[in-house]
Amino acid sequence: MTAVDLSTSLAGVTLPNPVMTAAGCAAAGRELEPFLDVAALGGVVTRSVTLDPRAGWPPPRMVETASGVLSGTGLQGPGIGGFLATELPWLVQRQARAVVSIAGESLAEFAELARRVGNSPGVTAVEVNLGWPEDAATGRDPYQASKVVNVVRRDVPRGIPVLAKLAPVVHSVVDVTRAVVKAGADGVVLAHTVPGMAIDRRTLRPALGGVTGGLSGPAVHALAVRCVWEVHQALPDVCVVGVGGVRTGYDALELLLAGASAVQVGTMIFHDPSSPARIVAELEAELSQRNLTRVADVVGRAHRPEGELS
Amino acid sequence: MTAVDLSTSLAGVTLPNPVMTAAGCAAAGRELEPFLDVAALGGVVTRSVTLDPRAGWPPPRMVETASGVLSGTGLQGPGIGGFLATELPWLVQRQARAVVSIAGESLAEFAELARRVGNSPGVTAVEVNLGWPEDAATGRDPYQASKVVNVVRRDVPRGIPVLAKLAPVVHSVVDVTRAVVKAGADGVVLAHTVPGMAIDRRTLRPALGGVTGGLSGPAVHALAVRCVWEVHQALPDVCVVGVGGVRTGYDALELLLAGASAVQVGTMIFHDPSSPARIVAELEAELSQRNLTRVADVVGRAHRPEGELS
Amino acid sequence: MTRAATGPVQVTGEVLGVKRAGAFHHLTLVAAGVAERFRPGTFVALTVGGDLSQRLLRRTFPIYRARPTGAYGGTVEVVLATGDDGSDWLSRLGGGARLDVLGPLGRPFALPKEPVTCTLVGGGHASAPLFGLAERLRERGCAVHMVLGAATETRLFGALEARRAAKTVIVTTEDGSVGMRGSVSAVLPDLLARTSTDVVYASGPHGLLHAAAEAAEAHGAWSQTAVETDMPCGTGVCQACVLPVVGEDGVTRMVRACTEGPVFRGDRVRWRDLGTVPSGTWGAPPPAPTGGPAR
Amino acid sequence: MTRAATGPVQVTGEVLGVKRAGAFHHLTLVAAGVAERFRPGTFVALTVGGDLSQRLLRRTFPIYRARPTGAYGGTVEVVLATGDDGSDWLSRLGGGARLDVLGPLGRPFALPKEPVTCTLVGGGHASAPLFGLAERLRERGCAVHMVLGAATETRLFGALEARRAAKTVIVTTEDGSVGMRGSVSAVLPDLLARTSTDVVYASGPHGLLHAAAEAAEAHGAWSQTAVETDMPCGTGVCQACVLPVVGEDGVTRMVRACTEGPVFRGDRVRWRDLGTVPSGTWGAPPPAPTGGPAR
Ligand SMILES: Cc1cc2nc3c(=O)[nH]c(=O)nc-3n(C[C@H](O)[C@H](O)[C@H](O)COP(=O)(O)OP(=O)(O)OC[C@H]3O[C@@H](n4cnc5c(N)ncnc54)[C@H](O)[C@@H]3O)c2cc1C
Ligand SMILES: Cc1cc2nc3c(=O)[nH]c(=O)nc-3n(C[C@H](O)[C@H](O)[C@H](O)COP(=O)(O)OP(=O)(O)OC[C@H]3O[C@@H](n4cnc5c(N)ncnc54)[C@H](O)[C@@H]3O)c2cc1C
Ligand SMILES: Cc1cc2nc3c(=O)[nH]c(=O)nc-3n(C[C@H](O)[C@H](O)[C@H](O)COP(=O)(O)O)c2cc1C
Ligand SMILES: Cc1cc2nc3c(=O)[nH]c(=O)nc-3n(C[C@H](O)[C@H](O)[C@H](O)COP(=O)(O)O)c2cc1C
Ligand code: FES
Ligand code: FES
Repeated sequence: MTAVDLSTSLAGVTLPNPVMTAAGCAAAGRELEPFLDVAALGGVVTRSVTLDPRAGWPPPRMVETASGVLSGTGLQGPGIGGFLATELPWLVQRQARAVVSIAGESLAEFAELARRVGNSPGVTAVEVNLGWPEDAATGRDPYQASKVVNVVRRDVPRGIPVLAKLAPVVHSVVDVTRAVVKAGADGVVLAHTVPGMAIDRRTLRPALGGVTGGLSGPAVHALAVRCVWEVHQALPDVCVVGVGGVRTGYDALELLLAGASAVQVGTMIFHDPSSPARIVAELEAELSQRNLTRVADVVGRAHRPEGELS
Repeated sequence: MTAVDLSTSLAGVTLPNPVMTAAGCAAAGRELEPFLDVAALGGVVTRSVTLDPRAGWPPPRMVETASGVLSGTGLQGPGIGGFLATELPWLVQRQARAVVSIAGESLAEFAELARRVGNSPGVTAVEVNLGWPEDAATGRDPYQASKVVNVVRRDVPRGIPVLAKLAPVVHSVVDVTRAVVKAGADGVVLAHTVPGMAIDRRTLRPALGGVTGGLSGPAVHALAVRCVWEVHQALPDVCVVGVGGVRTGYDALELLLAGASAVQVGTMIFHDPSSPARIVAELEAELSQRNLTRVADVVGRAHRPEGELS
Repeated sequence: MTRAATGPVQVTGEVLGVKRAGAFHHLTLVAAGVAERFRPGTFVALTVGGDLSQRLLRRTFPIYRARPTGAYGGTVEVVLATGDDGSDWLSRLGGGARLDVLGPLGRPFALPKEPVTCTLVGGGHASAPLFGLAERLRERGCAVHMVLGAATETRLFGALEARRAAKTVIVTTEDGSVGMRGSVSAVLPDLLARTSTDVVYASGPHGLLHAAAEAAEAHGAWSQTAVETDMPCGTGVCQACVLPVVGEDGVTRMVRACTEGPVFRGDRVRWRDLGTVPSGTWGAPPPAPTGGPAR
Repeated sequence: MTRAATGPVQVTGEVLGVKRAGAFHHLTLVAAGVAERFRPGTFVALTVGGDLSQRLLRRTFPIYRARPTGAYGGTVEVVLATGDDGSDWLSRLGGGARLDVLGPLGRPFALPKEPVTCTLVGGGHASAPLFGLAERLRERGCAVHMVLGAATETRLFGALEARRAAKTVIVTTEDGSVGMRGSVSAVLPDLLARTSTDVVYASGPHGLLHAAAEAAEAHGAWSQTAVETDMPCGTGVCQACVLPVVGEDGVTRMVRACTEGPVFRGDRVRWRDLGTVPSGTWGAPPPAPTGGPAR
């Protein structure tokens, strides 16, 4: 087996490997402790932290769909205070690379979240959740999205990348990326869940407490690959993190080949809490068996004509 | 078992049941003859007919995804001349309700297609494929979409409904629906495939000959339910046909409950060529076991408060 | 992968066999390490559908029996109801089939330190975890009484075994097909009084748990309730299994059934408000659901 | 559901057994009605993954043997290669497993009316359909010769059976592990000349089919080639299995391997242009792929 250098650059920050957990799918990392070593992952993205504590939507919050789930949790969480007091320090103490996802309801909230997260020690990157709230359409509209990124970037120290996480269901994910990068984003995370809905067999009413929800899991993987491909095609210098339906090492490789520098694993953690660690190992094997020695060499490789090596 | 009246109204035309085949997934119906009786379905939607014969994209044209397929055929077909000479007459002779899907590359092409289809005997409805071509974004942009519908409606005789088939990946499927209805559409078909992509394990290049393709099948069912729900919520008087991932009678019922008057079965025909007929029977059973006696009573029912009966 | 000597493990389990038990199925799995860590009230989360499954969520089942050693190594046993596609798939497995097992998960029933009198209340196949509990209680010198309820005889689980496990056994069925006609709530107040019960343990549908908690409260006993609810992940990461529970500070929080539960003090759960976020809950109200996925 | 006495049927098949055959697996199914309709070169399309499968596309296999009657009713046999998740799943099935079967599908090998001399060329497990063909040819008084090629011995299928089926049998392997070292194309011209072959039948990878068609052409024989290609539906509705084939009118069309094939006249297939839409094809060129799904 060929030895493989799994390290990758996340907008200038080096990660030991490109596999992270996805926002909202690993709580703040601690629950995975019995099943994997959080420090051995590329990074741990926290659930999206809000300014105030939130109780979230009423249940049901998740329904199973074909090769996916439909969910709407309403961002339940302890708020930034609780997060900084207990959750972040645990990640830092465990030597995980903490990527803090933030979700505000106004520009002022985003700014305050950015300031408080940015001032906390041990933060590897900040991810701005622009897929929420849907009604503000921040993740869909280039103008709204760039305003949010602008205030966040202002308050996060240089050296800590700010990543904008975008909705996949837009006219042009390229246009939104262009706008947020101009506003200061160091990279984009593609993509959030796809708005969907299910109806309960018994009540014949919406199955989720929040009526509609987000579709995620292997079902939507091809959509994530396409978003990454389009952005890398148009903006090859922008750092892209791919997320959506990663289940195996090959799924992760596919996103890298399409142009992602790192990938995130979300829904599959519900299926298999050790999957992020398994995917690191499988990715290494996928590269090794193809005699590919560096993750850096495969990023965007599917855009090159067949046979061309670098 | 309660007796069930499965008949439904497709923008004023009565269908014996609400289950049709989806465009491009049943060729022009004839191939299904060994497996089901086309006349026993609500309708047969033809593959999208173009003005000139088309050879389609180079293969590979389809890859398997989790609970779905990603495909791009490039509208291979005999053109309107061949279609009217052999394919439509076969459907008419078999007493199927033929819904003719048309795809033009310009307004003039759409107008000519509409005129020639509209003048042919035995056409139950015309479906306007606005999910193609993607680059013209006709199915996404309210203005473009309404211009196409306008020219088609002009040339199709009254009494033959014109249905506009829209892309699901838009800012607001409601806005596009509003625009096409204003332009004369008698109903909308929600929705087309979701743009996606896959990379081949061997070549590490795009797996499809057409690079990106459309994702369909049970994987995207929740997305179709959501599109139907949103449009019925905002525009309860508009006739909606639901399509996306229908695999069972309950999936069909879900779309009806969300607000569809009829449903289409696409990808599942590849899995099981008799599935449209099976789904008719399963839908009947789903209604009967809930003591629901008429399809007409369940259309949009999920919008009513729980317990409310009509 | 096991990282801690306590807490759950993730292992490949092998099916020893599936037997019918009335309307239910009784599944025995060889699963190294799970039985050793078992305490009554904990559960396992099993993958369903096989190698090419489209079903991503595990199915969770309270552990019925756990045997750390045996001819085949440590085994765990669970009881399945049919009706869900994943559980149905499990019920059709043959010996030798393999699945991924997580367990034991969740907080167990709290056990009394003194040899007190306990009444165990089970509904349908959810009575399964009560038998291991009865054993541990008897080991501690507790007196054990049992009430088993179900809609009808075939949906009763463990009535025979209960005779060995408990001093008093009362069976109720809603249709009167066996035991007393009616629900467990009709017999509980009298039983608790007659036996001078100190702790009520309950496992079953929400209505039964609520009734058991109220009967305990009225009688002045503690109650421990194992809450049945959908658990998409079982490990605490998805936040989908929440219910409103009142904390020591009197504040209601939406807590996870899988990690803070499945066993809760019966007087802490806001039974009437299940399925809602009651106003006044910590962090409530969120902005009203808008029809968009919110996270 | 069966609607026509000829043409394919859709039935629930039951696995009788799966046996190893070198690197391959040999699957026998009870499938009412399929064997009766079988003609050599036709294929079956099988569902994979079981009740909760995420794999929607059937896997298609040319029929190896078909027995209209037998102890268990009509059976069909196919040969599976591993490497694809669906075929792997099939290869692990035990007796009694059920799956949905469509078949026989596709156009069979055209059979000569006269008792001519035929050479059958197979590559790997794709030689499977040639044995039933050999039988029918012999019934018609044809002389049958056979060439079987593979990368290595374990990937050769039916070499033993070939001795019963054919007068001459030549085996080639690329690594020389058995038979002659090299590919079938090295031995074909000589064999066709030596046997005065009138018709060449071939089944295998595209390279082999191309070589067989060219050798036939050079020798002045007809050729019939069974094209191996992904067939998502197998029934002609999806248009994904197309290849460029020249019609009687000299015009190239993109035709479906599943319904117009899988057997084509070897001189009609544009072997060098497989995977493309050659310019000049009826209806070509479409607008260049734009990066958007087009339909
Ligand atoms: C403490 C406890 C006690 C329980 N007792 C038992 C028991 O002894 N035996 C038993 O069979 N079951 C028991 N359950 C329920 C079990 O965990 C599953 O929820 C149950 O098997 C699902 O089937 P259901 O018949 O309850 O129907 P539902 O829960 O209504 O399931 C129907 C549908 O819900 C969805 N679904 C199923 N499971 C989940 C899930 N985990 N997350 C999200 N969606 C899901 C599926 O789409 C399924 O089709 C218990 C659970 C707990 C935690
Ligand atoms: C005339 C003919 C002869 C053939 N000979 C045999 C035979 O005897 N035995 C045999 O095992 N196979 C045979 N095949 C191939 C067989 O039909 C399947 O294509 C094959 O089993 C798929 O596995 P593969 O190893 O060829 O890999 P590939 O075809 O490369 O399959 C790898 C991937 O392709 C995808 N895939 C697989 N099947 C399909 C499909 N039908 N449509 C779209 N995507 C798909 C899956 O995602 C899979 O993971 C033959 C086909 C035909 C029509
Ligand atoms: C239950 C659940 C909760 C989520 N919570 C968040 C969140 O808090 N913030 C966020 O940006 N994305 C959230 N997501 C989206 C995921 O991070 C990810 O973008 C999406 O699920 C697609 O990846 P996957 O298919 O690997 O799950 C959530 C997804 C799920 C399923
Ligand atoms: C192979 C294939 C070809 C298709 N061709 C067309 C087409 O010609 N015109 C069209 O409007 N939609 C076409 N569609 C889209 C389907 O009609 C349908 O909208 C979509 O597949 C979702 O439904 P499903 O999940 O039931 O397949 C095609 C889909 C597939 C998979
Ligand atoms: S089941 Fe996922 S948090 Fe409880
Ligand atoms: S396999 Fe679908 S048309 Fe041939």
